[in-house]
Amino acid sequence: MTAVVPLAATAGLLFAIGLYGMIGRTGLIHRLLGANIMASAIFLFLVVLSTRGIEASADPVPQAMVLTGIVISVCITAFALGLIRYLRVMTGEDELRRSTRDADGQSADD
Amino acid sequence: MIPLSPVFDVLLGLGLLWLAWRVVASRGRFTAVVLFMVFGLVMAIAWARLGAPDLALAEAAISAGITGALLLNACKAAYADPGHPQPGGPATPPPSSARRWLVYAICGGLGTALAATMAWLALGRPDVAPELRDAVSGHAVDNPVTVILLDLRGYDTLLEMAVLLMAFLGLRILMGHRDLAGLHPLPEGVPSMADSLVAMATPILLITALYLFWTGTEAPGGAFQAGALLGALGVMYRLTGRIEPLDHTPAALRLGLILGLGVFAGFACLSLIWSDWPLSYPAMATAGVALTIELAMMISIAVTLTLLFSGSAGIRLARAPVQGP
Amino acid sequence: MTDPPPLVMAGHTALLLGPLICGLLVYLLPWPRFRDAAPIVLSAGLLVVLWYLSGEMLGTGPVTLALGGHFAPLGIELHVDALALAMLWLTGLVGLAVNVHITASVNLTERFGPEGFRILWLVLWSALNALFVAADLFNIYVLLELSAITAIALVAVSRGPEAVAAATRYLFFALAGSLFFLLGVALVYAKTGLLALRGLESLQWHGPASVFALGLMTLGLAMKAALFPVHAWLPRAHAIAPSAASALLSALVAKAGVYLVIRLWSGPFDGHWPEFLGQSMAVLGAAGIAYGSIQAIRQSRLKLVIAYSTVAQLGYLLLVLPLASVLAWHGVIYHALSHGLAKAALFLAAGNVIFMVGNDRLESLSRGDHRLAGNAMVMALAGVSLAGLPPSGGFIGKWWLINAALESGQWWWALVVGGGGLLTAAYVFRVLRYAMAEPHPDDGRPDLPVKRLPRRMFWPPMLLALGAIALGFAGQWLVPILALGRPGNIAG
Amino acid sequence: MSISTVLTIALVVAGCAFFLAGTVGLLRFPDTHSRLHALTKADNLGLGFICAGLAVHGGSVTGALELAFVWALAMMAATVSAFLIARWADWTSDQ
Repeated sequence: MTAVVPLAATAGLLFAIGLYGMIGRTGLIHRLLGANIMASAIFLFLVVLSTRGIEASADPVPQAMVLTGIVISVCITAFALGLIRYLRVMTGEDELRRSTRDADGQSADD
Repeated sequence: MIPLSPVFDVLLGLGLLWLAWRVVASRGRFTAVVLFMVFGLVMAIAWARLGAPDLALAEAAISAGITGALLLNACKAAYADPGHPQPGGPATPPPSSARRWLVYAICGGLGTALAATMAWLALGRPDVAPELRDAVSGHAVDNPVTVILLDLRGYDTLLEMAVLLMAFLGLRILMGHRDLAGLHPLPEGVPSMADSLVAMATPILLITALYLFWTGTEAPGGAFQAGALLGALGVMYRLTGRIEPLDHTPAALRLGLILGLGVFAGFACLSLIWSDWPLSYPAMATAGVALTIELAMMISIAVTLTLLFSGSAGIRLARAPVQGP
Repeated sequence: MTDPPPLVMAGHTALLLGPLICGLLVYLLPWPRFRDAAPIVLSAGLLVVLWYLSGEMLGTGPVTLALGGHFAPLGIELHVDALALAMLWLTGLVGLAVNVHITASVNLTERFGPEGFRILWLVLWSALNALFVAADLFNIYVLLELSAITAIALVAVSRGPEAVAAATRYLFFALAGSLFFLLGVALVYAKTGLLALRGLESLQWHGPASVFALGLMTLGLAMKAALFPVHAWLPRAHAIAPSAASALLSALVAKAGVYLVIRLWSGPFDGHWPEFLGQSMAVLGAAGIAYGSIQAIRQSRLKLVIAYSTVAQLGYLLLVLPLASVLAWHGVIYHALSHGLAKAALFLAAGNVIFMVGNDRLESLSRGDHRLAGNAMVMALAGVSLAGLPPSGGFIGKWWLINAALESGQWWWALVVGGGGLLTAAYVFRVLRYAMAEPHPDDGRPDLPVKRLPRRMFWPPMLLALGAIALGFAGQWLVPILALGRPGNIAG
Repeated sequence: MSISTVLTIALVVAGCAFFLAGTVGLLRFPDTHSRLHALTKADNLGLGFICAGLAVHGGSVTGALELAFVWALAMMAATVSAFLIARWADWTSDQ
């Protein structure tokens, strides 16, 4: 299929763009979106792979991997958003401080 | 195939790249989130183009829809949450130019290498194992993706249900915090039009979800798509105030949350009775057992997604239903 | 392929799903007695199961199992060999200790019911057991996500800004790590059409794509395991988590990442990587040993010392890649076991210190109260094993590693192991010096009471530390088990 | 080229023209209300034309009914979301 090569190359570049969002930005929402773009890029590549499988129908294994992966990435995103929101309420910050100071908080044992 | 299609594919790829770049490079959170939802929809078009319409549906519903709703909710919460003192001075110094160039170099290099490798690998054709083809085509369940998800790689699906449950329980830890504003309905009560839309959409969504669930055994569809639709219905109910948040999780909700995982894990153990292996289906009743597990998973997915969006420990139907105009 | 006896399969099912189902029951039926007792009964039962499985494996050798009876390339396989068995034992022992410890130590009833903590940890336990026997790349990815999300939630259990910041940092590292891993899996599937490790082992597919995929997966796993250059999240996360959770995270979760690196490099990717890559991985390990130890010496809080020590101790495990001999293999398994026991004991003991005096600053250890003395004893025993002093499991592991390095002529790794031991001894004795110090005359204030420690909190770390020491006497006895299912590249 | 193909092309091109007009309006108009005005009307018509074109192209009655259903659902959703956006715009301008 003609769609295979351009979309596979797109997947590779998309992963890099997502990685830029994840390590090049400081805002946590942007970093999370970058991670989601990375995941989408991998899924796009897997969908591309599924087109070349069994002649008559698509290769079902990558498709099943994509379905599983989508649900997992939604779960992680939901959890991450909760953490980000809680962090903002507690510290008023939308990013992680790059401080070298050691954490001096207490853990929950006491 | 129409000769124009390579041009279309290249344009689609370029569009995806441009959207992704806009998402990560945009300044505001809200802009980035909206662009990300558009990105998800264009991605769904690309998947449909690649001959995977059911994946495209799942991407549009679960990834663009539910993730988008969660992200928008988080953006909105940024305004609603109480007191966020601006830290004195910038939290992190703007990255030095050396660091910025390092990031550009890493991403550029990795992107080039990946694009070349992926394009090259996608052209190759490894043999699909003949055993796999036989197992999929001779299975009691007709839809190949459902065969993989429920039987051949059912263990992954079981663990995926565990991830879903853990995401909620992880959030549940944070929910005790009193200052977190829940998801408030719109400021001055519920708009009547949205409410009537929900009333109208309820039967349509229910029927569609049941159809997707039922058809999953032979055609694209299944527990995840159906559960996501029901979850979307829950989100709409929550937005229009038909569902109220609770600060605890009632037993029935707890049961609903763990139902999918519990039924699947229980089945895995029970199957040791009729076979030597866990997770193997009884020869006589494969389709029936698969349908039962899918039903349990659909309920759990719907409940969990609604709770994840609601951002509360529990929910209940509102005592006094909102009246129409 | 011959089917294993049904009881073996049932035993493995219990290991994989037992904790998970127990967690679901505890979540559904949160009666205090039930939720405290069920996990303890379960962990005792699982130890019996492990005993049985180990005996069976001595007779049959490593076993390959398939869920649903679908062997590769159809379905998901499990593979159990000596390394996996050792990690299962470690998980079982630490799990029992933690289950007993949390009946007294984690008290979160106000906002977040203890059943929530239990189910998080019990599902994490299932995920760890499953990771150690996993033999399918995509299955490993799902398990990595499951263990990461539960581990992060366990860090977030200690509320407060520091905990949430640490959990968020952990989350982003874990997210990037699992995405890199998944990307590597996708490349492997694109090239070979296979996901099962056993299929990949028997396939000839050397080439740049395989090294690229291996690099991506290793990077991802390194982020999960906090190997040296990408370790930034670990010390804060492990120091801020409730101590029972820290014990699990340090002794098991971080180690699972290194475990998978070793699995991949010596299993399906054996022979794909040039020699210098193995050496450079070990160099990173050595850098981690140096960095983690020096940081541990500089910390002023007990839990941070122990957390940085984890960054250091994980580095030893990578030495097996260039050494690749029987002795090195045994040494690494032994090191993993004894480090896990000692580290769990140390974190639980640190939790006891916090329980008794209210904080874990090193100065607080010199309170001169006899109630702290027993706890200091636990730390001393665990520290002896950590530093590799005889007689202890840590000593045997390091001894074997040094001998392996000398045998293969790579004497510089022997120096790394020895030097790392000295640095470890430095931070262990620094902690003990505080614990043994005469209290400063101004510090023995009677208005700072030391709480009495329940026996349920004292004995679990004590027994773990004693176990780490006892491993030192069991070396010859365990060798036949350790020899089961060595990977092919390790000469017999 | 058959008559149905010509009809399909004509209808789809007309639909695209409406979409184009709606998008230009979205980009060029000054405030929320006029943008909504441009967008909803033009897009609903455009979608209608495209659905009609596809129905002619498909040539079956059930297909045409399904497309009509799609159009109706999209219009309902568009109506309500336009209303909500307009109300939100009013609410924020009042603040």
